[in-house]
Order: sequence, then C-alpha cells, then structure tokens
Amino acid sequence: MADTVVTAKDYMNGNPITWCPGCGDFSVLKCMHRALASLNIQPEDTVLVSGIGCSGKIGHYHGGYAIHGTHGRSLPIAQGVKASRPDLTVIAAGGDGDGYGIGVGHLVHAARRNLNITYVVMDNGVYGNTKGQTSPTSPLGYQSSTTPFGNADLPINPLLLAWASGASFVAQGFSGDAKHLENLIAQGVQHEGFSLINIFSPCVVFNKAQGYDFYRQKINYIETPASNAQDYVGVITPPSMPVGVLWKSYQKDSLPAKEPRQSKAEGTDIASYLRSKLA
Amino acid sequence: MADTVVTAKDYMNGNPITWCPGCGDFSVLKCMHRALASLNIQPEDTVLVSGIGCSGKIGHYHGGYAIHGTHGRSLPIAQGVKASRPDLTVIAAGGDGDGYGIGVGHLVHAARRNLNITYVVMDNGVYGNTKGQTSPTSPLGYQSSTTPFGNADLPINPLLLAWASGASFVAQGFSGDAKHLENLIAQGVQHEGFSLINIFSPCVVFNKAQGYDFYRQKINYIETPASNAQDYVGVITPPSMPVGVLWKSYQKDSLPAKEPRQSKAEGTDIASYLRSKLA
Amino acid sequence: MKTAALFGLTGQGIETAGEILSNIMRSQGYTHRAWRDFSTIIRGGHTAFEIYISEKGEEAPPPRIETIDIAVVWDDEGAKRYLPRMADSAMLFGSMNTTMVPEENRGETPKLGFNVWSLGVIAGYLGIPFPLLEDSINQHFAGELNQNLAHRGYILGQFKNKGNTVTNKLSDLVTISGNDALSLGAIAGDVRHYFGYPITPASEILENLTKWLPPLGGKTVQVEDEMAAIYAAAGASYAGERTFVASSGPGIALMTEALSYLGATEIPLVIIDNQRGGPSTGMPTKTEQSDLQHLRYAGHGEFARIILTPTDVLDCIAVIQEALNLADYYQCPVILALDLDLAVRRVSLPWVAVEQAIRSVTVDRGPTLLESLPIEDYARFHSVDGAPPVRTVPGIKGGGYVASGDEHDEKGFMEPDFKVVRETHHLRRLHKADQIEYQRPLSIIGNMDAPVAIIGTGSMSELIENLVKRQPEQYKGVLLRQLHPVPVESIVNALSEAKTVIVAEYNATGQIRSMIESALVDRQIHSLLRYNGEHYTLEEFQDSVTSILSAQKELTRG
Amino acid sequence: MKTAALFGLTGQGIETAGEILSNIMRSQGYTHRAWRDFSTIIRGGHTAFEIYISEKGEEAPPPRIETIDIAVVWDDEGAKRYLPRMADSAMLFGSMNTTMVPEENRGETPKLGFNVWSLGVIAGYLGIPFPLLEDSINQHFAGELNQNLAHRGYILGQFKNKGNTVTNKLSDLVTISGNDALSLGAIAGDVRHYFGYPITPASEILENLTKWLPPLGGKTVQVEDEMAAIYAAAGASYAGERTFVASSGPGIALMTEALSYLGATEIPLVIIDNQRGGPSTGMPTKTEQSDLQHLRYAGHGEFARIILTPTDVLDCIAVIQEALNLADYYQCPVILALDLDLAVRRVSLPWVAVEQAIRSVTVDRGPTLLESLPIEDYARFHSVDGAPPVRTVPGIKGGGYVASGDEHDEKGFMEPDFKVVRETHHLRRLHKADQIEYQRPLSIIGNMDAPVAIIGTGSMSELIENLVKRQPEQYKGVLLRQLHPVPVESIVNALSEAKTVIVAEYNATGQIRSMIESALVDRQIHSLLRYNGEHYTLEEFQDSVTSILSAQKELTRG
Ligand SMILES: Cc1ncc(C[n+]2csc(CCOP(=O)(O)OP(=O)(O)O)c2C)c(N)n1
Ligand SMILES: Cc1ncc(C[n+]2csc(CCOP(=O)(O)OP(=O)(O)O)c2C)c(N)n1
Ligand code: SF4
Ligand code: SF4
Ligand SMILES: [Mg+2]
Ligand SMILES: [Mg+2]
Repeated sequence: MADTVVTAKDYMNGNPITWCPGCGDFSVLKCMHRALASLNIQPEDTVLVSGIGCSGKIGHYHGGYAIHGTHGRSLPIAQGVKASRPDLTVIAAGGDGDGYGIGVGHLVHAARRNLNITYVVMDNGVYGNTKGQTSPTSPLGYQSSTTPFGNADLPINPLLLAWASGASFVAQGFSGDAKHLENLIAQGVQHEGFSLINIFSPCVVFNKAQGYDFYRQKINYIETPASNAQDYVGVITPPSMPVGVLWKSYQKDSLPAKEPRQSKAEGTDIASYLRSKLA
Repeated sequence: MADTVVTAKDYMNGNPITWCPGCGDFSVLKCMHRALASLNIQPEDTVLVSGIGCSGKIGHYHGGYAIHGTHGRSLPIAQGVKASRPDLTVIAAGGDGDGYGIGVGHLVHAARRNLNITYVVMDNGVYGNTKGQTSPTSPLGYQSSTTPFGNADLPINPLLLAWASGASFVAQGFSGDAKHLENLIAQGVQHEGFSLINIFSPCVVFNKAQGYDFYRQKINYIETPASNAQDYVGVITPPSMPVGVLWKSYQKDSLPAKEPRQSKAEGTDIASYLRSKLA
Repeated sequence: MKTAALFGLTGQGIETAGEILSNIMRSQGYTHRAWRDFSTIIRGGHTAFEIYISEKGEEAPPPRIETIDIAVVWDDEGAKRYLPRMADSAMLFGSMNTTMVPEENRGETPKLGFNVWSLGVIAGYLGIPFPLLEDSINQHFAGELNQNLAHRGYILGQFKNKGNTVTNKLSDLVTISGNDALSLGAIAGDVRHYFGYPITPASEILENLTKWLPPLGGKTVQVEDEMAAIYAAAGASYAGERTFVASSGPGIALMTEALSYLGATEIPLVIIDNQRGGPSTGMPTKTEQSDLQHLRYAGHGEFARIILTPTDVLDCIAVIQEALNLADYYQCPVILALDLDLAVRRVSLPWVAVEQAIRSVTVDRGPTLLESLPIEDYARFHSVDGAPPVRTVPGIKGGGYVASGDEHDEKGFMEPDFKVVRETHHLRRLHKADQIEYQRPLSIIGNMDAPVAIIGTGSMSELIENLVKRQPEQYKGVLLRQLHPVPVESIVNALSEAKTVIVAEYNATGQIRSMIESALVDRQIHSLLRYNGEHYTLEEFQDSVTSILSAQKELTRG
Repeated sequence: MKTAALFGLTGQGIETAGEILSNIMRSQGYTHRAWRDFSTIIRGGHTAFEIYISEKGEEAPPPRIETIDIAVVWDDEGAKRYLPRMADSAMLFGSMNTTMVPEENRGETPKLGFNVWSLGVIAGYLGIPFPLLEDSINQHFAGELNQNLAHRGYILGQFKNKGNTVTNKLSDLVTISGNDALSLGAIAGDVRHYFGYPITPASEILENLTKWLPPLGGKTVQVEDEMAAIYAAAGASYAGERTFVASSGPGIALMTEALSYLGATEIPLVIIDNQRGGPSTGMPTKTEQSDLQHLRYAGHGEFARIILTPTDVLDCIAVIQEALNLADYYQCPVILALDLDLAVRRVSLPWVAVEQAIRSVTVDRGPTLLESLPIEDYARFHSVDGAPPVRTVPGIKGGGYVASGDEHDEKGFMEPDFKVVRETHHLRRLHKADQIEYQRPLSIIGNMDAPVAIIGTGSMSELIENLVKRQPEQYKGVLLRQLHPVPVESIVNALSEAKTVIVAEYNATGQIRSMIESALVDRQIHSLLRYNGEHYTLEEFQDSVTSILSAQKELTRG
C-alpha cells in the first residue's frame, strides 16, 4: 500500500505526550517514526504493541495502529498480530521491567520462535511508572525504595539473554544519539526475523545516576556484528557497553511460509474440505 | 538435626510409583535420594518442590517434605521456602516443558537471584504427561501432534540460558549414568547458590528418538568446569552434549545474610519497635 | 442398543482398541457413543472404554447407560467394576489374571496383546465379519501374533453371539468428539489462526487445527503458556483475524488478567473452557462443571461478557460459530463452557447432520470494517444510539487507533476526564451485553406440560434428553445454552407450568442454580449434584432424580 | 474542622509539601486526614492535596468534606476545581498564572518553588509559628530561595489569619496510611518475610517492610511478577512462616491460578487487594470497589475462602492480624479487600490508638504444629469431627507430606479413589469455612432504631459514620468487615427495624448488594453507586443519599 511518501510527522496522532521533560523515551518515539518513514511504510500498515510503564505509553503517541497491552505481554500480542497478518509491520515496545522482568519468559520464546517483529526496549534501569523501584537491569548496589540497602540481584544482560535464547538480531542504542538509533531501528525492522533493540533511555526523575552523561561516557560504538559466539560474548561482557548492531544471523522467519489467506467466500467449500479430514 | 545416619531408603515414602517402566525419571529420583543421603541430610530437613508433568510427580515419591506445585511455578515456591527457612535443603524439580517453557521466566530470575536452591530438570524433549507434544527442548524438525510438519522453533539450550541469566552453577547429567548423576546432584546441593542440573531423562513412550542409546552415543564427559565465558560457550555449543559440572562461580547467596529469626515471643516488644519506625 | 466395555491398563492400547472398534461400527453404519475412563498414569493406571451402539438406525447417538452387554477385563479390578453392570454375568470375559471371570471366558493373552484379543472377543460377539476385524487390526498392529490373538478372541466371543449380525444401518457416518466439533465449527466460522498450549482435555483442538489449517492458508502456533495464547489471540483479533483460545481450569485461570483486558479494550474473543475436576490440577482426566461462577466473574473490574454452554457434540459446531459472531458484534469475551465428558466424548453420526451444523450459521463480522475505505475523524469507541461501535482493522487508512486497557475516551485517548467517560463510555461498554440477541438460548425437550423440569447443560444434556424420552409424562428437559446473561424470560417460558425444577450439574455447590436463580422464583427447586468426576449412566441419573423427588414427597407428606 | 487544599502539577512537589504540612500538624497535636488526587503522569499532570484538620482534639481523624477553608492553586484549572468548594472565595490563593484568583492573593513564584510558597500561605493562615515551618522546610529543601518563598507566602496567608492559633491538642500523634497500617499489623501478626512486586496502590507495603523487617531478622524479596509473589508466599507458608501478598487488580488477577492451588492444598495465605479503577489497567490512581465478585469466585473449581474488608486505617491493623489467624485456622485463602482511597489515605492519630490496635489481636497459629514432636502415621488432611487438620512444618520428623494440587486423600496421596475422597476430603475442604468464627463481622454505627440503614465498607465507611453523626435520628450505619462467608445473621440483626437499606459502594453494578442479598430480604433496598474513581466528600455523599430517599418518597407518593 506504499503509495504516498510518508514523513515522521504522518506517524504522530496528536495526542499530548505526558512523559517528563528530558525523558529518554521522546527520542525513541521520534527515531522509531523516522525509521519507519525512511522505509516508506504507511502508518496504517504498522502495529505498535506496547507494554505497561512510562515506556508503554509510546503506543498512545503512534499515529498508525497501536495496542497498549498489559504489563509484560507486548510480545505475545505482537506475535499474534504478525502470525495472523504477516503483511503488517509489527513493533513491540516497552520498558526493562516490562520486558526483562515480568515479561522475560515471553522474550525467550519470541527470540527462539523468530517471527519477523522488532522489539524495542526502553531500558532505564528502573521502574519509572511506579515511582522508582529497582528493575531487572538496575546495577548491583543500586539503591531504591525496594533495595534501600543496595540491589543484590545480578542485573539481566539483555544482549546476552536474548542472544542465548536464539535471537537472530541483537542491537543496542542510546536515546542520546538519535541518528544512530534511527538507523538501528530501521535495520531491525528490515531484518527478517526477531530483532531486539535495547535502548539506554534515561529516566531523568528516578534514575539520575544513569543519565545522558553517564552513557555518553561509557558507551562504545561497534560497527560490525560479531561473527561468532565467542566474539559476541567478548563484545558484550561488562564493563563494555556496546552500541550498534551486535549480532545478526540470516535465518528466515522460522515458521513455515504463510500461504495466502483463504476463506469460505473465496472458493473452497469448507464443508467438503472438512469432510475430507474426518474418518 | 543430623543426628542419625540416613540412607536413600529413608527418603522413600512408600507411595506407589506410576512412571512408565523404563522412564528416565526413576533414576533421577534414586540419584537425588542417594545424593541427599550421602550428604547425611535428614529427610525432614528437605523440601522437594516439583512442577506439573510426569517429572513433577517426583514430589509424591519423596519421603521428606514435598510441594507438588502448579505448572511452571516450582522455582517461585522453592525460593519462598528457602528465603524464609534457610535452614532447609530445598530442591526444585520438574520437566523441560515446565521449567523451560511456561516457567522459563522464573528460571531467569532464580538464576540471577542466586538463592541457595538446586534445580533438577528432567529433560526428555517432549511433553510427556500430556501425551507427546513438542517441548521447548525438542530438536528442530521434531515431529509430534503439534508439529506434524516438523518443529521450526530453535530449541532452548538450558545450559546457555541459565548461564546467561547468571546461574552460579550449571551441570548436565544423564539418567542412564546413575553414579555420575548422583555425584552431580550432591555437588549441586552443596553449592551455595542457585544450581541448575539439566538431566537427559528419556521418555520411552513419546520420544523414542532420544532414548538411552541416543544419549550414550552423543554425550561427552567434562571433568572441570570452564574457567571463563568464552570457554564455556565453546564447551556447550551443539553438537557437543557435555555432561558434568560445566560452570561454577563461587559467589555466595546473593541476598544479604539472614539474621536469626525473631518474633514477639522472643523479647523485642513489637509495638515499641514499630513506634520507632513511625514519624 | 448394544453395549460393550473394555478394561485394562494404560499402555495396553485399550484406547486404540476402542478406536478400532468404533471405526468398524462407524463403517458399518451404526451411530454410537464412546465413553472413556482416563487415567493420569501413562503406563499402568486403570483405563476403560465403553461403547454404546444404536441398533435402530437412529441418527442421534445413544447416551451412556448402565447395562453392559459384554465386557472384557484385564484383571479383577475390572471384573469388580463391571459385574454389577452386566445384563448377564456370563458375558464377562477376561485374561488369565482374573479370578472372578467365568473360567470358560478366560483367555491366554500377553499383557501387550490383551487389547487385540479383547477386540476379537467383542467383534465375535457382535457378529462383525472376521475379515473386517482383520483388516482394521492390520492397519494398526502388523504381525501374525496379533492376528492369532484376535482370532482366538473372536472364536470365544462368537460362541456367545446370539444371532447378532451386522447390516448397514446408515450411510456416511463420521466419528467426532466435542473437541473435533469445536475445531470444525471454528474453521467454518472463518478461524484460520490459532494459538494453543497443551492441556487435558483441550489439546485435541490444537492438534486438529495444526493439521487442518495449513491447506486453508492458516496456521497454529504452539505458544509457551496460556497467557501467551490469549494475548496472541487478542493480537490476531485486533488485527482483524478471527480466532479463539481453548484450555481447561488451570490454563483458563491464567487468562484472568487478559479477560479484563479484553473487556476494557473491546477486542472480540471466544474463550473455551473444557472444565475438568478441580480445584487446581485436581482430577485432570475427570469431568466437572465447576468453573462456571469463575467464568462469570473472573477478571478485575467490571465489564461485559457472554457465556454459552453447548449441549452436545453436534451443538458444539453451531455454538462456536454463533460465539464468533456474537464476539464480533458485542466486542467482548464470549466464553464457551464445556465439561470434559462433552469435550472428549466421541460419537458416530451421519455426516449430513454434521454438515448441516457446519452450514447452519453464517459468518457475520458485525460492525467490523474490513474494507479499506478512508475514514474521517474515526472514533473507535463511539457508539450511535447504543449500537456497537465500528471497529477498524490495521491496513485501513484513517482507521488507526490505540486499544488500551487504561481507561480512555471514545477516541481511545488515555487521559480523559474520568467523570465524563465513566458515565458514558464505561457504562456503554459495561452494559452492552446485558441483553443479547441470541436465537437459541435453550432447548426444550419433551412435553411443555410435564410437571417436573430438569435443567442442565453440557454432558448432562444427554441424560436429561433420554430420561425425558423414557418418562415423557413426568419430565421435561431444559437444556441451557445461554448461561450469561441469564435468559430469564426464555427459562420462565420453558418452565411454564412445571412447579418442580431439578437443576442437574456436575459440581458440589449448585453453580448453575445460583446463576439462574432469578428465573426460578416460586418453584420447588432441587439440586442434583455430582462431583466425583464420573459421568452418570442414564440409570444412575434416573435413580438420583427419583430419589430427589421421593424425598420431596416424603417432605410434603411429613 | 479546618480544611486546606493545594493544587498544582506532578513534579512540583505538591506531595512533599502536603507531607510537610501534615507533619507540622501532627507534631502540633492535630488529628487529621489527608486526601490526594493522583495523576498517572509523573511530571506535568494535575495533582491535588487536601487536608482535613480536627480542631476539637478528637481522636478519630475527620472525613473528607466539601468545604475548603483555604486553597492554593497553580493555575486556573485548580481555581475552577476549588472555587465551588470554598467557604469564602477570598480564601483562594494562587500563582501569577491564575486569572480567577483574587489579585491580592496571587504571588510571584517559580514553577519549582510553588509548593514552598503555598506551604507558607497555608501555614500563615493556620497560625503556625514561622520558625516551625522554617525548620520543616529546611529539612526537605535547603537554600535561601525556599526560605524567602515560604516567608512571602506566610505573610500573605497570615494576613487572612482570623485568629487561628495553634495549641497542643493531643500528644504523641503518628501519621499512617492504610498501607502503613497493614504493614504494622502484619509485623504484629508475626510476618517476617514478604514477597512483593510494585503496583499502585500496594507498593508502599513492600517498601515499608523492606525497611522494617531486617532488624527483626526478616526480609523482603522483590520478585519478578505477581505469580512469583504468591507462589513464593505459598512456599514460605508451607514452610511454616507467616506471610501474605498484596497487590491490586491486574496483579491479583494474575494470582488466580494460585488461589485455586491454595484452596486445593490448604496452605494458609492472606491476600490483599487494594482495588483501583478497572477494568484492566483502568484508572490506576483512582479508587474503586469493583473486584469483589472476582475475589469471591476467581479460581477454577470449588474451594473455601474468606473475604474481609477493613473499614478504616486503624481497622487495617487489627484485620490483617485476624486474617492471619483465620488463615492458619481454616487453612484457606483469606482475602482482604481494600480500595485505593483507604490504602493510601494518610491520617494522623494518637499512637495509643495505634498501639491498642497492634496489641488487640494475639498471634494464634491454630492447628499448626511448630514443635518437633515425633509423629506416628501422620495424615496431613485428616480431620477429627470436622475440625481443621493438624499441619506440620518442615523440620518435624515424621511430619513429612506432599502438598499437591492434584486431588488426594487424607495422607496427600494423589491417586486415591475419587468416589471416596470427593465425598469426604473434598467436601470437608470445600465447606470448612461456610461458617466462620469471627468476632467482628461488622460494626454498627449510631442508633439501632434509626429507620434507614446505610451499608458499606472500606473508604465508604468514613462517610457513613459521619453522615450518621450528622443525622442520627434518620440513619444508622452498618460497616461490613466480613464479606464472605456472608454474616447473614449479624447483618439481619444489625438492620433490625430499618425497613430502608442503602448499600453504598464504589462500583457500577452493586456487587456488595448482590453478595449480601440473602441478608436483605423484605427490605426496601437502594444502591448508591459511584465509579468515576473519586472518593466522595461528605456533602456529596449526603446529597446522594438524600436524593435516593426522595426518589423513593416520590415513588411511594406517586
Ligand atoms: C500485572 C501488573 N503488575 C504491576 C503493575 C504496575 N506497574 C506498572 S508499570 C510497572 C513497571 C514499569 O517499569 P518499566 O517496564 O521499566 O517501565 P518504565 O516505567 O521504567 O518505562 C509496574 C510494575 C501493572 N500495571 N500490572
Ligand atoms: C497451566 C497449565 N497448563 C497446562 C497444563 C497441562 N500440562 C500438564 S503437564 C504439561 C507438560 C509437561 O511437560 P514437561 O514439563 O516436559 O514434563 P514431562 O511430562 O515431560 O515430564 C502440561 C502442558 C497444566 N497442568 N497447567
Ligand atoms: S518517570 Fe522517568 S521514565 Fe517515566 S516519564 Fe519521567 S523520566 Fe521518563
Ligand atoms: S510418558 Fe514418558 S516421561 Fe511420562 S512416565 Fe512415561 S516414559 Fe516417563
Ligand atoms: Mg524502566
Ligand atoms: Mg518433558
């Protein structure tokens, strides 16, 4: 349906944006829309499925079709859309708590199922929306209302986890570098399979320690994805904070190719077809 | 409470065992009991928490305390027991569907939380109890009633996944080698932190392709755990089917050490204590 | 009617033997109904197969009854179970393990050939031509040993054949279970995608659709759990594709949060609960109707839903199609509550009846906008005069909107003035299905003016139907198909002059009775409850009904 | 009573200002109640703080009322909201952004100093000595700018101080919320371990216990989701440790499968649902009582449960302790249903009252066997004369057993004869809490012989109590604390001669009314329903009651 040339603006729906001033998620929204526009995908052919959290509100600002799901369930919903409507461009989006905490089981299975969807995680290392509790990516020692004596649980390394689950495309970006991020998202959308894009997207209210400056100082840009497992593990092992496309394998959508949709109206007599299936 | 010397027999509770003749799980039960006895742990000081599946029935044959949980929830239950009663030896046990399918989110978090529990997975590459559907560890191309045209989802590699989630002890065993397995379980129980023991435990009814002979031919014994990430990834990458203790890091239980349990009865006046907490 | 039973251990192939027998009877044109007693033990638990064969060429399969004409048992456990039910104890056969079976009826048979031997016995007794049996056995189990066993059994059974012969009764029968019927109906209802997770007794649906959808350009996905299933289905439904989910108690319970989400977002979805014995994992292979109040209320907050309960296998075909239409129209969860017996009950019946059920409902997408007409200023949740709002699907230009579980206004905007939208949008969404337009809320069986009405649904229906057939002066049946919203008027009309009402249900608390209470005022109400997981035989059912009524008489007298 | 309101944007520190004000009033010995209007928007949404201060030295904090004595607003949105509620519109203050505020009441204040300035205005008006205010502000916000802002505000407010002076009214007040009360009660009830997952409005409980448990040798674990929370709690409870879970709608819905599991295994557990606006994510910062039927029925299959509903902040302290005792005794899920307003409502009240509530209940573990006495032939689920079975905990020799959600016999064995155990074990487990021994099923407010009874619970209680105080001849109140099993007799007795009953609840379908219907027969029943998420002021409530009754009169006349 790509008949008209679209711009990022066409993707806005006019809803007032209620993130805090300075929140990293503004940049993610903008980059996503720019990436989609750069690929000339029509807004009505996109479905953005988001989780619950500050990050999850992104669905409300998407001028195409959007599903604002429940906490941790964006990936199952997104896979449901894609499996039944492969013609659509499907993006799942949410926070670190949503995706790596309550939703991490779905991430593992989405990665190995490898449907052609793009998963954009706004990783701020905190539960922003519920006012600053420790999240699965909060660093060791992180102090918050739920870990006043310091976080003692090893943080999740999304790059390692998604890869270990079989993700065919893993990238990391930073909302402080929009040009780079836009390009990552575009690559993720173009990748034919499951792609995870983890984005350092600062929460300027509840996680001030991991703000823009922090990331600017720590991140290292990677130009080419690792070519084997050992290299990959080397590249992503902390303290390295790589950004770029880090892993890419060229498997196709792992499900059997979808044949064109048929229905009663389109010829087959369903009753006769069903009779042939019964003993 | 280790006052008497215990034997594996003391761990049996006399309930009739209803696994199919030849099922790999018999050996797992026996090895677990032998391992516990070898460590001279009293049955009443053990809690075995199992999931739902053929494998999950293991709880019913345990002569100590046992919780037969729901599908996929053995790890949360086990962690609840351990966090509140660190004096107990806590083992979680279940199947590949239970632990790597519906329950995989809990596995990821249990690994990174690193409580001192041992997780024993009877991996038969199939849903035995519901009569032979494809499981998360079924190989690519596996045919079953739910994948008659061949499984197209990348199987989960539990060794990689648990490790990527931060597990401090990862081992793999084979129910066809009881001596070896008993030793693995004993090491897992002794490890102070979360230990995963993935066990090739054939389902002789629904997954005949991955039977005892199959494993006997494929497995390779590993004597020493890998000393770094790259080595580990090398050791566990298919087609290698390593058995042995494959990863071990000496972190202690990651939660702050538990102070001795107090209660109203034991001195503190709770009301005064609480007053001190209020403005 | 002829009835036969087979009893042995799981792993002995009792189920397969049952299937072969059923197949033969089907090909011979006998409508029939099978009943299976499942064990959770894969190898070594006791299991039984019973078959109820109509001899009169009736189209409707017969119900489960008490009297067994011939039974073949592996051990004394089986003898104990079946002797009390035998019309003639001389018709009990068994292996050499048995002591209670007449000596001349015992046969040498290895553990793993027992099923084939038994098949022989029953086929001999029923007068099935041996070559027919031979063929069927060859298809399933090759080897001379099996042929010999079958033959030995056949001789033994034939000996007791008192003139039974098989003649073609009806042509073109098919054998289907409740789960098969749901699968057929779903496809007829335009479902092409299905997301499922195995669970007894709903796995069959996933397994059927996995085979049946791909040639139609559809597919199934085996997902990681039931939450993934219902949310994926919600995604597909949002995307405009018809789908549904099916599970049983534990899996349905895991879908609770999603029910509320579907309610809030008005995404249409059909949810099937094949109820089994609860609570928790409970009795996974036993029948129960004990999730009904849960299905009525599960989910936080307040939202509309519809609950339908199919009454027999054939009915499942139509009901799921109707449910898909209702979901598209009312844009809310539509729940189908079956119980295990109905879900796994296998019946043989004429294909024409099945075909008629398949064609009985037309796909109606309601106010779903599937064509790509450009829309101006679309408001997804805007209703004109209370009618259901128009729903777009992705791909339609100008139809984009956000479906959010956060409270929203008619455009889907999530930070509305709650004081306004709760009085408008929320109330519309909440009350939209308080009254539904549904043509078949219940079926009335028998004479309108019978003094006692028996109300029930699901697997209970066959018992009610056949009891009414036996005593039409005394009883009439009301088979409930619409459980919520309660079709008060239809029930009151159906009960008409019946002053005494028995609500028969498979649970311990009388859930159906409480749910439809407002339709039962001023009647003498009794509950007939069973909760041990086993489907009644007709005679057991009749006895229970009779004793309830005589207790009432006692009371009236006393 | 004196009332003050503060209105601004999230991120402006309105909440902190409110806390400071509350702190000062507490330290000055004024019992009071705070009310907050939350926004889901972290920065930039509108938010309000209201404080209701008792001047008469009453021990019980006052309710939310309509009349506001002084309000300070950031913008005209606030002016619009509060003008209609002002006793005297000359008492509306605001920033320079406002146009509706009297010019002389406007002050220059930066966006981020507005809260401090406002505090000054209110403190000046209330006659709080400036040094007191200065101290408090210094503790929270250092810097001269803030002092200046506070001072400028103070001068402005003082100008309108019509003789308000502060004197010590009561000594040793503490300020606690419903969530604080639950946390205190839990610790008093011997809870030392807690597994929690953040959610509005229950996160505070996790946050409190995280600070308060370690010195007692306990701890909290922030788990990955609500299923992990409830299953971990089940594990701890099985292990003999007292614990509970707390969440709100979405999280509670995710616990549904576990409810059924707890029911089946008879593992004691207390579950707290701080209800917020539904369905789904709904209105996460607004109050509602709309999960009640869900709480009553959620979970597949049939099992016993108890539902209690605390009536005010102080009550929470006792009720959670009682709930822990009931759970240990009846060995089933005991659910506490609060609504958001009660959970987050902060009140200042005398410590002695809190202490009394803490000490009012004694820990009673019921038939839990905590001592290591060797046991012979222990049967975990064996009941003598229907009494709850003895429950062992790990470590007790000979007490080992398996807790299974699969149906089992009295020893816990999972392959029993269902026909036997369903009539014995299952029925005992199902009906064990049909009648419970609970001393405080409800509280009666006012005169027994008032003609109109108002029934309600949770946040509604303060309105009922205070309306009864205003019109004792007309109304009496029945504050329900035991919702399920329905305390029919207690309700009937409480209603006594009241022919007219109003059931007041925060939902759209009258859930409490339906649940207690059997206790309301032969009365004229009315529902007072609100579902827009905002807690009534007393006057709004009174108006609603009055209009319901006048409609009734109309009817009677007409
Ligand atoms: C089932 C459920 N549990 C808890 C919540 C409360 N909740 C809302 S957002 C959130 C966490 C958000 O953290 P994250 O995903 O990191 O998003 P962020 O706000 O940081 O962008 C939680 C716990 C919920 N809405 N649903
Ligand atoms: C919530 C829920 N969903 C589904 C089921 C049905 N079920 C029982 S066991 C099982 C899978 C068992 O597979 P696995 O964990 O590999 O154990 P195995 O039987 O192979 O030992 C399933 C899906 C259930 N009991 N509960
Ligand atoms: S609280 Fe944090 S994550 Fe949420 S909108 Fe504000 S800055 Fe962003
Ligand atoms: S079905 Fe398979 S896994 Fe289950 S008991 Fe039998 S052999 Fe073991
Ligand atoms: Mg976050
Ligand atoms: Mg398995």
